[in-house]
Amino acid sequence: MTNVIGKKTGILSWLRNTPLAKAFDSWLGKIAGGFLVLLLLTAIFAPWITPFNYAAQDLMNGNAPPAWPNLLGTDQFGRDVFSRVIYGARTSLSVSVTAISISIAAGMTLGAAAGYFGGIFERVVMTVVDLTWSFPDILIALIFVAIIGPGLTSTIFAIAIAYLAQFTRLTRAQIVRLKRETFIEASINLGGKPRHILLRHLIPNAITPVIVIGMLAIGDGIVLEATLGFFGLGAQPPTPSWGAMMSSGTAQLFLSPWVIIFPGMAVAATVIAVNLFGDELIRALDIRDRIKEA
Amino acid sequence: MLEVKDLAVAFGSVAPLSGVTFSLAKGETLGIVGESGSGKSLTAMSIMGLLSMSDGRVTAGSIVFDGQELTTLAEPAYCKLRGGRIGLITQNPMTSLDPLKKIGTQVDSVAILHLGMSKKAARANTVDILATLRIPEPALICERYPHQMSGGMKQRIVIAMALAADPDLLIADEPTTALDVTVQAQIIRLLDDLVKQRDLALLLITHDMSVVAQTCDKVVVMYAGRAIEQGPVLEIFDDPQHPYTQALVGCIPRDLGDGEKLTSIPGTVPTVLNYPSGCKFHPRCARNQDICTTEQPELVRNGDSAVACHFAGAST
Amino acid sequence: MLLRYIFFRVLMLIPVSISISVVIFMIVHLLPGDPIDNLIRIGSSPDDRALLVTKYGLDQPLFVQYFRWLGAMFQGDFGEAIVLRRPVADLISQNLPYSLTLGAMAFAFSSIVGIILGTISATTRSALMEQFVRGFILLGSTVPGFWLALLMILFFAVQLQMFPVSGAKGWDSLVLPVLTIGFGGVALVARVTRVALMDARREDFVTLLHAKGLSSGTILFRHLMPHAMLPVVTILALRIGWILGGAVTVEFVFGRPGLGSLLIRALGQRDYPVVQGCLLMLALAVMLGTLIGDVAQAAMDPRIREAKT
Amino acid sequence: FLTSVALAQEATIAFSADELGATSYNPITSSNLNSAASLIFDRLVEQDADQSYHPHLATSWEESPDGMSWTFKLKEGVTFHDGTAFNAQSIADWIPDFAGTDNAYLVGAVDSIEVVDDLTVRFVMSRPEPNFLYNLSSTFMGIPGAASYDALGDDFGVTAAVGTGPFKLDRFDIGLETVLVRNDDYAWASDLSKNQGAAKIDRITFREIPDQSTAFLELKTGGIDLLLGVPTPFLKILKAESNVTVIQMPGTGIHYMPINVTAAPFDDIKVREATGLAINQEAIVASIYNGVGAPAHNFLISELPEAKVDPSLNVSYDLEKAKKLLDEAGWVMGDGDVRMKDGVSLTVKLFTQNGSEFTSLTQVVQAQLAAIGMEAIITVFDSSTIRDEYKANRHQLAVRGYDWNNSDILDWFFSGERIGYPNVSMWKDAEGQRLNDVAMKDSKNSDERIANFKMYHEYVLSQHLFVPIYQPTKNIAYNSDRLNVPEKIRGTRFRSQTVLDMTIVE
Amino acid sequence: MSNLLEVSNLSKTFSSSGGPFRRARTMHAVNDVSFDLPKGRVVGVVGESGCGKSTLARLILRLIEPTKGTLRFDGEDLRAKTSAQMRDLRAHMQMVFQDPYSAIDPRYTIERAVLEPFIVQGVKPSGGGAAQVEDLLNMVGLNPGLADRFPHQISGGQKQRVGIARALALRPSLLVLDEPTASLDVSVQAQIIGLLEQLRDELGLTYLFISHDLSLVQYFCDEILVMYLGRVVEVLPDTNRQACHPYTITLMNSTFVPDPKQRRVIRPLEGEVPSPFDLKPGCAFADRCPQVNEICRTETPELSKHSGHLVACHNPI
Ligand SMILES: Nc1ncnc2c1ncn2[C@@H]1O[C@H](COP(=O)(O)OP(=O)(O)OP(=O)(O)O)[C@@H](O)[C@H]1O
Ligand SMILES: Nc1ncnc2c1ncn2[C@@H]1O[C@H](COP(=O)(O)OP(=O)(O)OP(=O)(O)O)[C@@H](O)[C@H]1O
Ligand SMILES: [Mg+2]
Ligand SMILES: [Mg+2]
Repeated sequence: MTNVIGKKTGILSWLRNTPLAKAFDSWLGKIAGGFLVLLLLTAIFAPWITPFNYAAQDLMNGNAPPAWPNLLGTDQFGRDVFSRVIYGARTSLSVSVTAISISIAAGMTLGAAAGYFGGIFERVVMTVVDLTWSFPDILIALIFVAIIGPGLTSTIFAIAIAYLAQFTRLTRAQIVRLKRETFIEASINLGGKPRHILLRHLIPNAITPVIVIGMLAIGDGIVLEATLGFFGLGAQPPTPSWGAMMSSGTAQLFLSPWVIIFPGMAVAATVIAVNLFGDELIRALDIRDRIKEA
Repeated sequence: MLEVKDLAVAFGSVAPLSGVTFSLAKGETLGIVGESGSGKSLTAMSIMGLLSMSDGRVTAGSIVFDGQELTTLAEPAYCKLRGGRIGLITQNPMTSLDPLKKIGTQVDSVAILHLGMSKKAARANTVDILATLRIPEPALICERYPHQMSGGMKQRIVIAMALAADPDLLIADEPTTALDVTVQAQIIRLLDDLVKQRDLALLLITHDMSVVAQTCDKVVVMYAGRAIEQGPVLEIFDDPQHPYTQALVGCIPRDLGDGEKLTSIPGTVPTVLNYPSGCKFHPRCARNQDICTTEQPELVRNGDSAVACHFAGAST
Repeated sequence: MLLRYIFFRVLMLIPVSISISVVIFMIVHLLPGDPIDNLIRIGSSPDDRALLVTKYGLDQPLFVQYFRWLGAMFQGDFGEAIVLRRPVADLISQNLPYSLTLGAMAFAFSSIVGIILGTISATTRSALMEQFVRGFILLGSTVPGFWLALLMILFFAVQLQMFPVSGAKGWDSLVLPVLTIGFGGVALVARVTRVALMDARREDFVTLLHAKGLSSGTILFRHLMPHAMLPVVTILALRIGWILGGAVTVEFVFGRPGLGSLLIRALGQRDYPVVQGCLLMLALAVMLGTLIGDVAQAAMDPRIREAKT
Repeated sequence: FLTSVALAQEATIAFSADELGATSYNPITSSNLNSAASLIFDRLVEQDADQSYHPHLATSWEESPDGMSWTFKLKEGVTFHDGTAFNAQSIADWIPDFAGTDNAYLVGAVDSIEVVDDLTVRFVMSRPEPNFLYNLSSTFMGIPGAASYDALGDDFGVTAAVGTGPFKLDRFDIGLETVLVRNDDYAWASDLSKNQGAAKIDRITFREIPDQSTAFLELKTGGIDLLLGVPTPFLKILKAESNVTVIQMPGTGIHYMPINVTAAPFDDIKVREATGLAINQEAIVASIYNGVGAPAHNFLISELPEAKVDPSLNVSYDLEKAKKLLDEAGWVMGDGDVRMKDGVSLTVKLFTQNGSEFTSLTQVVQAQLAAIGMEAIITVFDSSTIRDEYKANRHQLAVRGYDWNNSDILDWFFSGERIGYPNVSMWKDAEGQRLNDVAMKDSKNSDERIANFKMYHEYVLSQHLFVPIYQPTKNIAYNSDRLNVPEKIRGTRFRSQTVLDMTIVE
Repeated sequence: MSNLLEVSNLSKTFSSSGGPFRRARTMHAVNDVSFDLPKGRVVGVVGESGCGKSTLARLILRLIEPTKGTLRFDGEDLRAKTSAQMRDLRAHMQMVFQDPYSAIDPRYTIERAVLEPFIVQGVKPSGGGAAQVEDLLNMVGLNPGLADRFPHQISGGQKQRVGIARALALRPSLLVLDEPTASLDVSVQAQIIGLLEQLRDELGLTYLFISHDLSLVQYFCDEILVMYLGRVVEVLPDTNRQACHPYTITLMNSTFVPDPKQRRVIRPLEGEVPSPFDLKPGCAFADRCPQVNEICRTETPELSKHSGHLVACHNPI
């Protein structure tokens, strides 16, 4: 009988076999994934890539249209839009990734606890979570920011709260499904303690779809961050974030459309790439059915 | 009535079915047996012309029903045939009915479509058939939804739909697999009676040799997408020619004398993706020779039966 | 059966509403800031302030304030806006129609177009068409709403001058907001319809429908669509709350009145009674949405109807 | 033809920026009134752009030499919208209604009212009030019809409003729009308008458009006919549009940066002074305001006589001096671009309120502070939260603005009685309080008042409690294909006198 | 011969949670079941789907708590054990599950799955992990080369062998087999049965063998319990014994004989196993029973000796 999986021949081949790599198989996956990798590199190496300091004002060169050396033009303070869009990637990505990570961590804990213990605890958690779920996320975020004040921290928590429900539901659904699986019963039957069951079986099996949905949610997080920024509630000036850039640009929509069009395009392109790549991941992992459970 | 010759089916580049040949006459029951994945359902789907639903197609061979070639039949004509002259009973009664529609409506639609009956007449017809199938209070049942019925009931409803337009050929694809023993007996009994009363041709697909033994006139044994042996039921059970059939007959637990053990076939059933070369059974076959690994044995006819083995008849 | 279900389902709303009212009340009192400050003007003294605080009952213990509020609510009295100085009910009834019109139009637009597009993409044999719809779905679910709104203003209102830039007068002022909300909605509905249809097509009973000799069209419209509509209805029902409250961005950009903008403004002014009133209305809409969704599901699916009673 | 004429007699005016958010057209109780209120109610006197006072419903007035009484002669034949006559009794019924309201201070010096005859009324004062005419010309002193005022109670100004103005309130949708219809009987305009009869326009819709760029685009695309409060950045393009005419009026307020004197390092007056010297008002006006408006160098608008202080006290840009002061204060340049003292870096909080104008300004201020080695961290708050921050004394610097064309604004912002809010500088000082009292209460007449306030103003300036930045202009833009608007706007703001002279282009 | 397992009056009821406006319903999944399992015997349990076979297995292994009744394993009262003691005891009583496809964690390699018993019990595998895995896989007739495969990379029959290997890892004395071949193909079923026979002979295991397939039980077991709706209705001490309970007889008549020469006219009973919710008093089989009379509808028959074995019927044949 032929060996279906290849022999272990080092890290490289292992990497090539990870689902992440498999998501790169199709051309769509390659484009979207490539874009995201590029974006990540850009965000990391922003200080070396940007031609100008993102905060440097040149008041006499305000609202300059795209031209050399301000490739994407300047905003009303004469700051270089190109440099700010690149730095904005840093803010937008890190805010969204941090927020979603917090959300996943909290959601998984809540969802796993609810699914594992069941009973009244589960009911209470799920009712509360469902309530936040059916409320528009922008409103949740706005109310949250109103409570703890503006700034990146509150934006992060607002986004985290807005998406908490999604991860809690997903995790719970997974755990509830897994609890019925024979291998859990088998493990209990072998003498597995609850800790073992939860940490070695339930959570490892539940984590993949949660991570993938988390990956997709990063896109939504970017949009929500941008929307909050548009309302002037995200990053505080002069820190550039895509949303904040567009909000300072609203008054300028007509004067200097490049100030809002380019960050907007950055958001749209990133979110589309995240979604496409997420879809490829879902396909590579074959977990569409599990995601639908929630 | 039904003549299948050298039928082959492909989904894209995978070819899970090939070289299937058999025939079936009026009033006859033909059993198709084989293990899971051996292509039994695909055969049924090909006859029903439903392969295109899952992007499959007939790549070779012919299916002639009542003198009509089906492989080239246009879709509208096929629609008339399906449910009209050929009825299908599917494997899993639990999921075979539309859960949103009442039982009555679902059965009525067949008669309305194929016999051009009015709604009222169709309902009367439905009630009639349900009564024949020994369903208590058929008129009441018509107003029920599928989830309100037990598995055995649902299977009868599915049979009722297959019968509603008074077909000539009934294809039953593992009609009892999902059911309990006592209910299985009821359903098999019912099918048996129907064949006798209505002079139907029944194509009974199953993986259970005991069911075949009790109900069929002829058997086709399938393995890995091919018909490997066929013939009258008595001959197949008494004197199986193909080593697979032999093992299959020996696999069944029955009252054996003390010390007698079940025959077991080593290895596993291949899947479409790893079909072996030559004779599909050779990796598990005791009689395996070089030729088996390279050459696909043809189905060789011998009187009423036929077998596809290079060493047919040789003893183990 | 269905009536019985609806009856129990409505009864269930009572405890939910009470817990929601507590949550809303708590949220509002977590907000920093003081509405009285918005009322004070040049020259007023601390005594004037104290007077106002007493007038609006803000000096009472929280639970007293809660029960007063709840008690009044049962009499249909949402209280008096502190900053806007008029019955909250008036404010809501002034803003709600705008939200409802916009919501209803956006809702209708996204359901109809979404279902049609979703069906096309799930059933079409033309790869081009399918890719087009998929691309549309992708765009619709990823492009930030406010950005789209700005671009539409720039193009349709400023360049082509086809529609007004802002405001809520006349049908033409509805077009761009409806398109903005609808774009996302259409994508969502189309995606759900598409997935649901493809799932429904894989169900076992579909084989049997084909075996009965039904044509593909009949199967699609009589059997698959009702199934596919189950999740679509759920999503749409949930969107009712979303559209009413989540339209803030669109209301903001298009300068439209509405429940969302009223809420945001009241939030900024710490006008507690208004914030409470708006949140309550939205919660009500959300609950109504889930109720409608559940009832519609029960009406469509006998299994649910039975399991839940 | 007829309908087109009828349509043509309508105009749509939009409020943006500082005229938003009126909750009622009740001039007595409301704390926020917009220009539409000036069309519904008339005042006794009007103030012109040159700060002079003109008769309106009063034909003449006389202040007693000791300042303890004011006698007004009233115009004859004036009627309220509900048909009742306007006379001395209307005044007597009106003033007591202020008691206990937010606006009571406007008539705080009035002791009682005497009806001398039908058209003569006397205000008996409890102390001299040199500012009385200013108060009377305020929008809040628009005169409501007493009968209707009593009858409607809380609904006055919401569901209906009765005044003597050239327009009647037709509909008021709070936060959205106000529809006014012409008062056909109107014949008692002030001499600030050429047209002494009824208005030329039948119907005016006032829309509130919070987003400035939206308002701008509405004007550009013909959605509105006139825009009050055009954001300065848009002036340039608007001027380039052939069908849009822009009118600039002198501003009535100042943008400034209060400094919290209790929060280190600003407890050191040298640091405060240095902060002031870092702000380049001229550069700000030239850049983000496109040269429109004026740099502000002290706390009052330049039109007020109290603004003409000793030039050495005015705050102007001087980078070198600022750096020197900080050096003296012990804040020396560290390794980075931020000054240090005792291991602490010169990093301060810079608060502002959301709304695009202030956030832009704040960012420039931030950049300018960076030039003297002060790192300012911006936080943008909403208007309620920021007040909490002030009251909790959590702030250091803030960028804010006020709109008030009278020197008593000094009292409002620097009185020790209002520490935290609105005295954001948190300044309490015995000498300051003394000067405040003198200016507010002891001024016998207008000249004395001016002198007192000037003294107070100069003292405030010497303490470096804030940094003046900008005096905006009030910008009005209108669609000249639709409207004719007088070239020169009379009065300090856009009010009924301008609307009376406006006509629709045929 | 001593009894390895003694079960007496074991019952389990499930109650469907009544919602706020819903009536709660109780279901007797296992109802008053008593039997002994002597060391080294193979006792079979047959019955139709839903009659409580799996529930019985879970109760015996204390994977769920009985509602009442006692359980003795090797003379010790199982129900008195704490969960820690129970965990230690699990090494001695193991189970092979009905569905091999979900019996192994999909994220575990075969090796890890087989080693799991050692890890959770905190036992060092003798001769080291790899050697132990090889031994166990060899024992169940699997190629040790499969050790680093994942479950989805092997066939159902192979999975079931892994399940057996894992159950045997800690050398249990009792093995409960819950329909171990139900989801396998006939040819593979024969392999598994063969393996079980071989293991019993080699290791001296005691089996409780659960199946719905009467002919399989008759082939494999020494003693047969027939269950109907949660109750044991007949205990056949050996496979040649003539059944007396009408239900057992029905079951036998419903089973097809795999021989075309022995065709007989099938006379199936009408009706199906009724809902186990809210059982009526009397014999649960009364509605379908050809022998039914008055008493059957009012009194529940107890197990009592009839023609040499235990039957729960008022009118045994
Ligand atoms: N849509 C499809 N695409 C690809 N392969 C398919 C498709 N449908 C069936 N097959 C393959 O065809 C082979 C035969 O399948 P078929 O359903 O006919 O088996 P069967 O004998 O009916 O098995 P069972 O007893 O499990 O029903 C299987 O190996 C299956 O993987
Ligand atoms: N955890 C549970 N909660 C509620 N009901 C249960 C539970 N487990 C089993 N049941 C019910 O108890 C009855 C007996 O179930 P059990 O699984 O023991 O049957 P079984 O004889 O093993 O059937 P099968 O042959 O289908 O495996 C069934 O009606 C089942 O629905
Ligand atoms: Mg099949
Ligand atoms: Mg079971």
